Amino acid sequence: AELIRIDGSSTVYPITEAVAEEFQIAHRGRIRVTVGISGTGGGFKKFCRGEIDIADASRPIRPKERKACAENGVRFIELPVAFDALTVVVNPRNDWVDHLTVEELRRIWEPAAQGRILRWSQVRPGWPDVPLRLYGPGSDSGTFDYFTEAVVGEAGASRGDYTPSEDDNVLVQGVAGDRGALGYFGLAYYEENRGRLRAVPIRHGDRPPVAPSLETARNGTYQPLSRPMFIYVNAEAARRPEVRQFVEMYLDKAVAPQLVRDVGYVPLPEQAYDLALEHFRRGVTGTVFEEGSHVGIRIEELLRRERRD
Amino acid sequence: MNVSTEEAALSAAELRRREAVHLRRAKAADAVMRAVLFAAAAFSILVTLGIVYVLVKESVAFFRHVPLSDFFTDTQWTPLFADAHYGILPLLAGTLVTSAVALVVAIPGGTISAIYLSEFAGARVREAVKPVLELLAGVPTVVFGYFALLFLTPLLQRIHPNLPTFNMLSAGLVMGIMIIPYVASISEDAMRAVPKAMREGSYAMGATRLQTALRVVVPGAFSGIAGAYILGMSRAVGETMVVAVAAGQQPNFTFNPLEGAATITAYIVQVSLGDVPHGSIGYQTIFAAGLTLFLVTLAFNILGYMLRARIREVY
Amino acid sequence: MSVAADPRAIERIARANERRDAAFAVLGLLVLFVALLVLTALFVDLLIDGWPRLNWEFLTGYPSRFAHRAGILPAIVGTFAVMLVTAAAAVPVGVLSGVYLEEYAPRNWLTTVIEININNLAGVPSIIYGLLALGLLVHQFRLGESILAAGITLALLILPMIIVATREALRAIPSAVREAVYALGATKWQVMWHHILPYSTGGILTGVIMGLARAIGETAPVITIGALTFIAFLPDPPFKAEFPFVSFEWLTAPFTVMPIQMFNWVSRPQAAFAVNAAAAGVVLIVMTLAMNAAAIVIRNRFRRRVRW
Amino acid sequence: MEQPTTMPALDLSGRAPAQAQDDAPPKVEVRDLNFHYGEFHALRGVSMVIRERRVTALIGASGCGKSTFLRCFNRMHDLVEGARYEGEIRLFPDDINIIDRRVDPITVRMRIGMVFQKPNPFPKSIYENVAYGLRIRGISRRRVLDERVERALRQAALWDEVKDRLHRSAFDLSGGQQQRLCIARALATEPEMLLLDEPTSALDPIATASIEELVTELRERLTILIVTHNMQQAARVSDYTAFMHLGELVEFGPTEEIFTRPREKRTEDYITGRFG
Amino acid sequence: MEQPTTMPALDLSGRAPAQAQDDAPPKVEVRDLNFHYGEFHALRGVSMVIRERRVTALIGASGCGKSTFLRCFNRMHDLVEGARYEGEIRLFPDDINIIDRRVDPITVRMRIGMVFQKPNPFPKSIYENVAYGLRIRGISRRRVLDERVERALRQAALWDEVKDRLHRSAFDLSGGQQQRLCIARALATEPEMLLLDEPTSALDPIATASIEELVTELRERLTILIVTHNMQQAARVSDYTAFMHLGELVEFGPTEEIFTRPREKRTEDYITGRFG
Ligand SMILES: Nc1ncnc2c1ncn2[C@@H]1O[C@H](COP(=O)(O)OP(=O)(O)OP(=O)(O)O)[C@@H](O)[C@H]1O
Ligand SMILES: Nc1ncnc2c1ncn2[C@@H]1O[C@H](COP(=O)(O)OP(=O)(O)OP(=O)(O)O)[C@@H](O)[C@H]1O
Ligand SMILES: [Mg+2]
Ligand SMILES: [Mg+2]
Ligand SMILES: O=P([O-])([O-])[O-]
Repeated sequence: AELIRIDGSSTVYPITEAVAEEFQIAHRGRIRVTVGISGTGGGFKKFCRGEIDIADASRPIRPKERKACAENGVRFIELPVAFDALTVVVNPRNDWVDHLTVEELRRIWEPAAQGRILRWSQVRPGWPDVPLRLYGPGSDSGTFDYFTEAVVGEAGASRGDYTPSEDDNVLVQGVAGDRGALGYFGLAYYEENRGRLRAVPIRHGDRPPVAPSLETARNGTYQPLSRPMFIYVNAEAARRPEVRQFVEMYLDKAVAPQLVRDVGYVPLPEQAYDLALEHFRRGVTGTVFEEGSHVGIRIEELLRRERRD
Repeated sequence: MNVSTEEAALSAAELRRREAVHLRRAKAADAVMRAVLFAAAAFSILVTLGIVYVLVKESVAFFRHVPLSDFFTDTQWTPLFADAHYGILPLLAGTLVTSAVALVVAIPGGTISAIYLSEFAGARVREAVKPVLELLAGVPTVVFGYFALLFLTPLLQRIHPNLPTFNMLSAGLVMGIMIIPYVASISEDAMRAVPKAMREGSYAMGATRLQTALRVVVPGAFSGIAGAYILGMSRAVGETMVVAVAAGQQPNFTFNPLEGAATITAYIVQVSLGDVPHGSIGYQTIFAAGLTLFLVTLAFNILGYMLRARIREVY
Repeated sequence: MSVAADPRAIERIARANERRDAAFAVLGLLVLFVALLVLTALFVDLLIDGWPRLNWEFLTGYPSRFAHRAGILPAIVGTFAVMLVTAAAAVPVGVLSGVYLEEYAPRNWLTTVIEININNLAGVPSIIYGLLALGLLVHQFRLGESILAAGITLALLILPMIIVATREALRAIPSAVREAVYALGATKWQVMWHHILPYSTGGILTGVIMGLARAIGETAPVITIGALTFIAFLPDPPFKAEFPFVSFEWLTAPFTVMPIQMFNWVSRPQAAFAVNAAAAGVVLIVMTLAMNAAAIVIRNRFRRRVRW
Repeated sequence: MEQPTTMPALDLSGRAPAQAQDDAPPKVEVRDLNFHYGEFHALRGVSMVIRERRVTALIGASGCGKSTFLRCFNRMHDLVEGARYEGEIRLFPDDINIIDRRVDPITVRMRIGMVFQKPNPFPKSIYENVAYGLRIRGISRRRVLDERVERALRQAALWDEVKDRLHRSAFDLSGGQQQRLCIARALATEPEMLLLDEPTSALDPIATASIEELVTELRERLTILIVTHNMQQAARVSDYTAFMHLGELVEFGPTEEIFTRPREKRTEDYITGRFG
Repeated sequence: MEQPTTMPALDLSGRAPAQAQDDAPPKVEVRDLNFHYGEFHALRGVSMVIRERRVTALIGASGCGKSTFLRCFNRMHDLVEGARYEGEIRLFPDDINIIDRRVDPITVRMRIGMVFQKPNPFPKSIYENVAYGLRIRGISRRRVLDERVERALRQAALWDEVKDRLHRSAFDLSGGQQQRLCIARALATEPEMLLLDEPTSALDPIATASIEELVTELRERLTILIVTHNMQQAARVSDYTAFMHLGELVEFGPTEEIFTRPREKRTEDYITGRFG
């Protein structure tokens, strides 16, 4: 039987798993799909060595990774597949936080805060003198990269004295049991644990604070923490009929939005699916992401940008 | 003596000849097996060399960046973050505290269980309980981790309301219970191997089961029991999933079991669950941490070996 | 006669000793009870949580985005396949090493170093075996993320346990038996093969079982070599209808195992997957139970055959 | 080479034979004792009286139940699954039935010492082996222990050989030395009665002689029940002899009578079978 | 009770004493044998000749090195760390030095059988215990095995007791039965020479007598070296006797001479020390 190999982000994994499930049902097991979880970076490493056909990614490919791909002659098609809203949460017994500004988040999480910002009273005058304990994803995840870039301004720039975990349910548990806690992770984990956590509305610039939700993520008002997620398809593999069929299903606007919603993420606007499918059919390779910040870009805009290998 | 027909058919010379052929074959088999056995034993040395090679190779690169003095004196461990510190002490402290809590549970618990099973319980109870205990050893450690986090910690929080969600006490206790079967099962095997005649000697003196167990059986089985303890210790020091889930993963230089802290293993698994680019300093840290862990367990074992040699001498 | 003369004094001492004896019996029961209680609590907790999913569809199903549809067949098959490789690799090497070290190796500083080394190897955290496997097996030897690589990794992990258990079992055999065999003119290997190994099979099996029981629930090293999680098919069967009837393709097949599947479900946001994780935990424990039961039957048979 | 066909008759002169009408009070009275190992009926209706401060020897062919009988006296069979006692073994002066379930075996064993057929020292030092019984009786004063250990070792004719290595392992001793150590161990607690199960079968003649001498000496203070298959030993050291066969007590009486004018044919066959 | 002070003199009549000038060829010649357990010098310059088809007895106090000496003959000490041989033990007719490193201990052990002080049966069936030596010599035909097992068990005077339970565990036998089983096991392979280390110390007199008879019988076919501390046994069964003391061979000669007119004071002391 033919085999499609997919690996990469744990965040994107549930979507790919859902598509793979439907795909195998549709093909009655004649085509085999394997999906691994190596993290976005790990996925790209294998992808650029040509070991897998598709890489799941919760952030865009990096210049270094592009270089690795180029060295091995791997060309790729970059396709956005869904949105996620990074959610900042506190304990329900926390009665003083009404919202947080991006600036306050930066003061909490920036490297300079390490060992210094240890109490809520240091974040905003008037807040109680309660110890501030932080929970977040480990430094190797796409989520971490995106959050630090959006909040601190540089991917990976974070303080180190918090509880990092690759298992977000562990973070949920930590925040739920600690009155002074603050944490961040994907929206789905908040949605499933509404009773035990409180999501903090985020104020970006002068706009009023926005609470995370499927709606605010899709309509682009939840900024700067809503992020796109991608799959990267090996251009060579895309010629194989089974890979082609698989990706087409992934971008089928009749199927995909429901699958994405099933697993707790935000589907793209319909128009975006069409655009993406068109790119794929035309075999447009390369990324639209140059160096610098990509925070807060609308998806349609992304899809129209110039691409580079 | 009547010589049978069967035997007569085989002349003495023929028998001797057959024996000689057979002996030659047996010796050849012996020589071959000696080589095979040596190869097998050498293989386990190869494994160690492999581990040392992998660990040292990356650690050397690590220590080119990070001076040894920082590694052993800095009290912060944040190698993957912007303000990078490379002090192993917080991880080491976390490892030692969780292990100590675990051993405080596992060594008495395991020894008492073993003594009970081998000297007190009837054969039927022993045959029923031992497999169940061994089963405890087969439960995936992830399960124990969530058990500590979701069951034991809330329980402890009722007694001690200020206990944080992630704390070393809860992780250590569960780890201890998890290790009991290892200690108990191996110790019990060792105790069972003590000859019955020795027990009889003790009982005939009017000793009770407890006295026989403590004064004759345990000393007689000491090398096996010490082996069980060392295995238990190594398990405690090397246990990964329980501490990763329940003890918290924030490096925290403390010896207070009521606080949360990361252990060396928790750090390694946390990093390898994510993905660190090959060749980066972050990648090297897990090997440097791994090497430290390796050396800690090595130190325990050498200590245990010396202890055993010393105690044997007393007899 | 001083102390022991008076039967009443003796009785007093005996009573006091026996009180301690009884107190210890209570303590022993208590400790066992607590350990068993924890196991029971754990198991019952899992059982209650996982009960809704414990049905035939779950056992024979494939992964799915819908928790109520997801099954663990590939994980069960993967676990069996990996255990097969693990046992096939670890048992012979472990037992033979144990025999060499206990019965053949000369007692000198080198053996002392080796002994400490083996004990130490038994204590090397599983995650480090994962790193070893990643560095050597997956990359250097190019085994990839296969059943073979995982099986060998776990084999390395339990190898020292088997060696240590083998040595303990051999040590328990009275030297009088060895002498008796040697005196009849047996070669060393005949002594081992006809006597020492058969008589120590029970002890060796205990070690093997404990090792496999540990390997079956091991998560960390399999994660580091990158076991896949979505596998909606089974590896090729080892037997075929056409020549040469056996196939080793399954060794290189992608796979998943129970603890990985569990871990994957546990870290899902949806609570329904936690039910699946619990159900998988129950299946895993039952599998271990069955393994233990089978092994205990074998072990007891050996013990009954060999008495001292 | 022909088998010697005659052997000197046993010399029973020089002994102080127990009178047919012995004035020693009974120490133990065995009444219709039956013993089973599971299905196997190992002792069949044994009855006899063991007199205080006398040496009683048990003789009989291998497998006849001598060891089994001896082990009833300190309830050693309690440790064997499926062992079953019936009947009475009354211990005087307090007149308790040793094998009664309600009687505490620990107390019985503290009062009645035992030395086994095969030497079974503990994996401890020579000193600690001998001190063991004292320690479990709660004696831990160094001076007392030292003194009692020395005395016991001297009594067991082992002191001179081991006094310089008291703290070395007991396993370093030869088989004979180990057995004497076990005897010393039993003597250290000064029991009322001593059970000896072929205690000299691993000893050379000199050690045997000194043990026999010791038995004779101990006879002044305690009651001894000794299993032996050395007829001469039985003749030399015992006041009474019991001859067992296939689990039954065939004949029991003063040693002199048993050896010179046995009443039972089987006894005579056994004794003379050895020598003629 | 007084210790018996006189014992009958040994009766050496009815024996076929080996002549002072024995015409039997030497089977083994021991030349200046020294043996060390690590630091401990256990055998000191022992020299003697063991003649073919004769029974040679080793006597001496416990711990004097009898077992150690015996074990040199089949290189049993090879299994002990730190054991060191010096000197020669020449085995005839082929005149090889048994303790030469270049001589294969396996071959030596196949030719020279041994029975140990403590019975050490294998945890196998009675049948398999006896058949084992044959099996490792490549004999596996059922008929041959059956016959040889039976013969060996008969020779060891055990056949009647075990013939109905040949396939039951050897551990179900009593101590004495176990020892006889070990003798049968050694006999089954029909060795040229047999080493017996106090083979009867766990046996009752009847079994002992039958073993002694067997030794006398075997003497017609093979050479026997027997350790015993039963002087009468030595007198009854042996042609030559060696008396050892503290690792040295004090005196060696025809049994009759050793027992009736020992040349050495120490020998006399030892022998008479036993009897008066
Ligand atoms: N644990 C046991 N289970 C079953 N049968 C046993 C057990 N121990 C001994 N026997 C049997 O009981 C009988 C008596 O054994 P016992 O050891 O008392 O004999 P003994 O007279 O002391 O012989 P020996 O002189 O050889 O020591 C023997 O037939 C023996 O096989
Ligand atoms: N493995 C050993 N290591 C060190 N010393 C030993 C060892 N085996 C025996 N010895 C010592 O060697 C000496 C001779 O022992 P051996 O067993 O030959 O005595 P024996 O004459 O057979 O005594 P017995 O009649 O008690 O069996 C003894 O002093 C003993 O303590
Ligand atoms: Mg007996
Ligand atoms: Mg000896
Ligand atoms: O697995 P990640 O999406 O966090 O890289």
